[in-house]
Amino acid sequence: MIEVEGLTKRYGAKLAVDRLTFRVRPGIVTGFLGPNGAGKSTTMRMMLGLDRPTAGDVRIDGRRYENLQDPLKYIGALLDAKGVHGGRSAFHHLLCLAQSNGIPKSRVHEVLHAVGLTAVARRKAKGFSLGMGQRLGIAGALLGDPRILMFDEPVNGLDPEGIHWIRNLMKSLAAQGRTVFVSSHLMSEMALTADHLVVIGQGRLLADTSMADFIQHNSHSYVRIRTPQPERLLDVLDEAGIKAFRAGGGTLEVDGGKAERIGELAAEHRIVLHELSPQQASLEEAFMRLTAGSVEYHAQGGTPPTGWKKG
Amino acid sequence: MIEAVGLTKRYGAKTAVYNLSFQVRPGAVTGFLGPNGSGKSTTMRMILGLDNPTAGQVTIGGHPYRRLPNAPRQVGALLDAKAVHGGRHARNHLLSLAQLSGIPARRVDEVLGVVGLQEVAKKRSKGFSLGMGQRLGIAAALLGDPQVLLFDEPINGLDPEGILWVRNLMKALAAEGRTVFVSSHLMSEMAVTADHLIVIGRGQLLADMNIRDFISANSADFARVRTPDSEPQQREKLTSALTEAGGQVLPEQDGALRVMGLPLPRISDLAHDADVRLWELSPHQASLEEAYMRMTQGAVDYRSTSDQRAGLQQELPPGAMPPVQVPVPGQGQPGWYAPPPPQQGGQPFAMPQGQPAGPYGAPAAPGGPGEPNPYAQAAPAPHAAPDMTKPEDAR
Amino acid sequence: MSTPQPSMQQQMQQQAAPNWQAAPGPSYTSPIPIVRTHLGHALASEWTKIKSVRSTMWTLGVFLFLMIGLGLLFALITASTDTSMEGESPLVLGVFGPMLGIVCLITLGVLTTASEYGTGMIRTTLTACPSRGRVLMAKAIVFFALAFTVTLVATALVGFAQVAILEGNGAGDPTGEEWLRVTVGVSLYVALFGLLSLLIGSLIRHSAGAITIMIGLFLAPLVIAMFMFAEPLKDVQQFLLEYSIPSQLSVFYGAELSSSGPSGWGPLWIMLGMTAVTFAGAYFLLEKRDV
Amino acid sequence: MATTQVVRSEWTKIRSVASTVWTLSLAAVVTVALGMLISLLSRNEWDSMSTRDQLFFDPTYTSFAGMSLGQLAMIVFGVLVVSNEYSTGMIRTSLAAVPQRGTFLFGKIAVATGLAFAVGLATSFLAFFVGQTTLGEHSASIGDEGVLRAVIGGGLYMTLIAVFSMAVATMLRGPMLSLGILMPFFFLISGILAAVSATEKIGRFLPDQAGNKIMQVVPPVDDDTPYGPWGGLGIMVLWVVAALLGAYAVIKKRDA
Repeated sequence: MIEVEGLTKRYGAKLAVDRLTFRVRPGIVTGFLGPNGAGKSTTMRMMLGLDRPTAGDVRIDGRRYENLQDPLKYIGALLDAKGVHGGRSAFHHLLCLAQSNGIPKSRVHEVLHAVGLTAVARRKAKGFSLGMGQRLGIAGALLGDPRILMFDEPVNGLDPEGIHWIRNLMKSLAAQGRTVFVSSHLMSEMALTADHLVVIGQGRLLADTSMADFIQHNSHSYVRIRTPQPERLLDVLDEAGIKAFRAGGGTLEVDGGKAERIGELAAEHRIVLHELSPQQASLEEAFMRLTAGSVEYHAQGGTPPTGWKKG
Repeated sequence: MIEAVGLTKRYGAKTAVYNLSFQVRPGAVTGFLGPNGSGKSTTMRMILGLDNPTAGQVTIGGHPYRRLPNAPRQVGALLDAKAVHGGRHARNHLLSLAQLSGIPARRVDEVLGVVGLQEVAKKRSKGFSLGMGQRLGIAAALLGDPQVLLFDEPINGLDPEGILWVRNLMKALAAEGRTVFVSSHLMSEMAVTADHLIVIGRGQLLADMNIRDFISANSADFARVRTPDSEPQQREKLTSALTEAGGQVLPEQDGALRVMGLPLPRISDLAHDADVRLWELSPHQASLEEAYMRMTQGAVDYRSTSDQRAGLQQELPPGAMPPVQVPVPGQGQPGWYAPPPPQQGGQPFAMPQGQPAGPYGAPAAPGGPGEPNPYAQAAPAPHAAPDMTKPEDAR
Repeated sequence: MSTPQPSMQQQMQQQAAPNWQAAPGPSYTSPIPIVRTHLGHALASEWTKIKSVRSTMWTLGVFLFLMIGLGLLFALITASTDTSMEGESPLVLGVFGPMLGIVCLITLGVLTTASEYGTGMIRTTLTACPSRGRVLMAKAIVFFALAFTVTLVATALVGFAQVAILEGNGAGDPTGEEWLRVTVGVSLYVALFGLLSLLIGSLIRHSAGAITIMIGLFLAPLVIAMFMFAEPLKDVQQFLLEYSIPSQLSVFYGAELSSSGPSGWGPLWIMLGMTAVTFAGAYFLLEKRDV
Repeated sequence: MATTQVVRSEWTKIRSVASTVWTLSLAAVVTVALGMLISLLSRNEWDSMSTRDQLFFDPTYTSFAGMSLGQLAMIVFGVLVVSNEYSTGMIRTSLAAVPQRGTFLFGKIAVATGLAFAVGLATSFLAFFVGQTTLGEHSASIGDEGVLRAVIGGGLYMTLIAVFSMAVATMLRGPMLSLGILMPFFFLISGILAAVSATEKIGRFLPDQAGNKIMQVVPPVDDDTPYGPWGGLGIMVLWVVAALLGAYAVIKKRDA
């Protein structure tokens, strides 16, 4: 359990994190979303005691990070895949982390095996690809078999097999009753992994809800219907007070999530349905709507090559 | 147009790329997929003349890269976002590249505007986040207004807004008749961006086909069917009716049924005949990720395994949880693959209303809703039985 | 596939470049003609590169500080201790500046090429200019010109200062030949040595490694020679001492170790030969190797 | 308990990077070799030396002449031990593992200091014996008065230089900046201050000048230094302690 209480961080005049309050609960995967510059990394660093909050407090299982004895046994974090001395081998990197927290050496071999880096354990981290560096970072997070895990952009640089692996890893860690806190920019990944979402924008909390609620509240959902008898169905729906629209390709669309009701009506009136599918917008769409106002580095304009013309 | 013929690259005893032949055509976004270590980056580097092929050749518009008269005006590439001297300003970095190919300095400011970096143009790129570095790399690729573009993992580190922008940018560039060649590990992104796919594994060509053909050929589509929750006997009745008719039926975690091997109208008719009311009947196309995972099995380096946690057992801190041996799903069973939750299946991204659209508009995703029901096609292969130890169930 | 949207941006685009969105043909062609690039473009690019990194300012700043600082320091010490110069040229006191300062030029030279490998920038550069020899040539010219100019300014300043400070110490008036040697001669020599470092950087592709090699080249002959006590090695020792870089450098200041070693403008030709051979090697390898 | 863990971890860190071996062996080799060289020169030039110089000749100090260059490698060692953590981003991983920053900093410095002392002491003894052998008839013996103090002092001097560099690097973080400040400080500024008579008296209180004193057995001609060998080392220790306090304050306060 991570408890964040009124967390604030100010860099000079800029307020990077503004009175954040939320909890990350055990047993589920909690996603941490926000546009670039929203303060996600700063928040995660404050959780790990790397940055000092200007105000507010973070508690890890009720204690401050710096008061944890052997913190790797409580919380494992993947912050920055390249937080490794390039001249050191993967094995020694993990060994020095393990020793600092009194974790036996055999555990190092184990996590190396778990992330699939045994074959390159003695190679210098300098030569690692982004994906291998990421695996090394994940190995570091798993080292103390902690009850809380924190991952910042874990799938960065991983190949599909690796993405698939980390997704299942996070879910199973949560299923074992651990607290899993993940930040990612990949909405499609998040949709597959997270159960709960914490969304921030410009340092402020925008949402702290379950995944399903988040999508429902921030997007438009409808039911798509395909039937050989569209006229009859339209009449039936109209009678029942349900507004239906003709969409392209011979389909009908009904706003809202009323699939059950439509199914019952169709059965009652003996109308054949070839499709009755509730459509929900993606997490990406929901996220975009929520954070539209808090994006930095807006790409804009086309690329008309006007700069070529002299004068 | 990029054309590789018999491309081979050996590093000592290791063959990184073997006898690779393909064409990347203009006017479409071509995705370049393969596991880590499959030779994607090597191929990209050979296309750009950075590495010399051991055998075979690769040409752009008929010429090897290094013979192009002014290469950056014809080919733009994003190879590695951090391939920048960290001590140099973003603008100076681009300026030095522009000068190299006789591009006026005004174009530099223009591309900085395009990628949204004009505010940090005078900052050292050392302090850039991965996403900003990626934008800088994209700016460099666009600098020469080239007709061929190569992107290696373009969305690494970008935030959702940036991902959407890059996606639309690539589609728009292709729509203008340019050749766009993109490698990525993110299948969900590729599925909504690419029109054509080239897949390699262990340095050899595995597939070179249209994205929809690829998915159809390598996975099974299915239908999700839900009966009234209050009457479980309806579900039983429908299950037996569908099974009798030759369909494969599997339960979903929320009580719905997953039906394979039967087209939607047939399911509807069978339900009607069995007097079963339907609450949902929706088509689902398998994801690109699933198709990809099936194809590239056995061509993967650095395979992860489950975490045994035995090394910790002798010294558990007091009060710590005893290690629970819950198997990590999918591990040790390469064929297992979790299908995506229903709401994601084939769901295209719709442009949010009221938000400024990307500069290139939002073209419809391939395989979008306007397409004919994909489920109507007969499933080519029986779907592997989903593992029931799915974490959702475990909860 | 792109659905036209009546947005402001698109309208503007269409005004700016009519065929931007049209693209009826199968292949896109940029509306702007493609110019043929030449060495001039590469020179402009390399000049932008070298002046836009802090390490250039640092190394050249320290270089100037050492050149001028040490030159003045020794002149001042000599002046304040009332040592008589006994008619010798005051310019000889400048020899210590380039001895230490050359380390800065080694660093800058190596960084000009090797840092591109360290950061991965080299891939961007060689993608933008596949004529690799041109890139190397441009780097060499820009670096050499910069190093030569800076050294020339420093040596000239130090020379004038020394002559002025040591007027009262019985120093001789340097001849035109002497002036030429300690300014242009030293500058050419030192800049060539920096250029050699640049080429070694391109060959080794690793900053620290290349700097170590160059400093080794600079110091090792002297150090090795000092350990050659055995009589049969006397000739080797003599050779190493006379042809080591510091001794060659002192030749320009008229401070030769012995009469048998290089003299006059000799060191310059030696350095020129070494640099030319290394340039050929670096050029060949750059064209041939994978990046 | 936690401290021993940190020390073990830091020991793994320090022995698993190549720069440790490089810098320390360079320090030893340069110190010994240069000391031998200067000793050799002194012996050869003995006859041309003035009587006064012969009278005040300090064989022990002469064999330590290489330390003026060898200490630069020690500085590099000290700087890299600390600043590598910052330049690679490893510091975040390390501080997440050991959030008690004081323990972390002093654990790291203690391990590096121990190593530097072992290498420094060995170097000092080696330089002394090699130098004395080279000096031949003009050499000193380890049993002479003050010589053992000077030799052990040489080891202490090198160690303190390394610790000072570590502390400065903790405050400045970047390896280039730290080296860019420390190198000229020890190599140029201190030399220049000592060479110019007006600033000579200030120069004496710089850490290296003061610490140097411990290696002298025969005081130089008309020596008017206001402190003795141990006094000089004490001044150097004060510098080091001040730098360490600064480093502690910085690491406590600043964000990682």
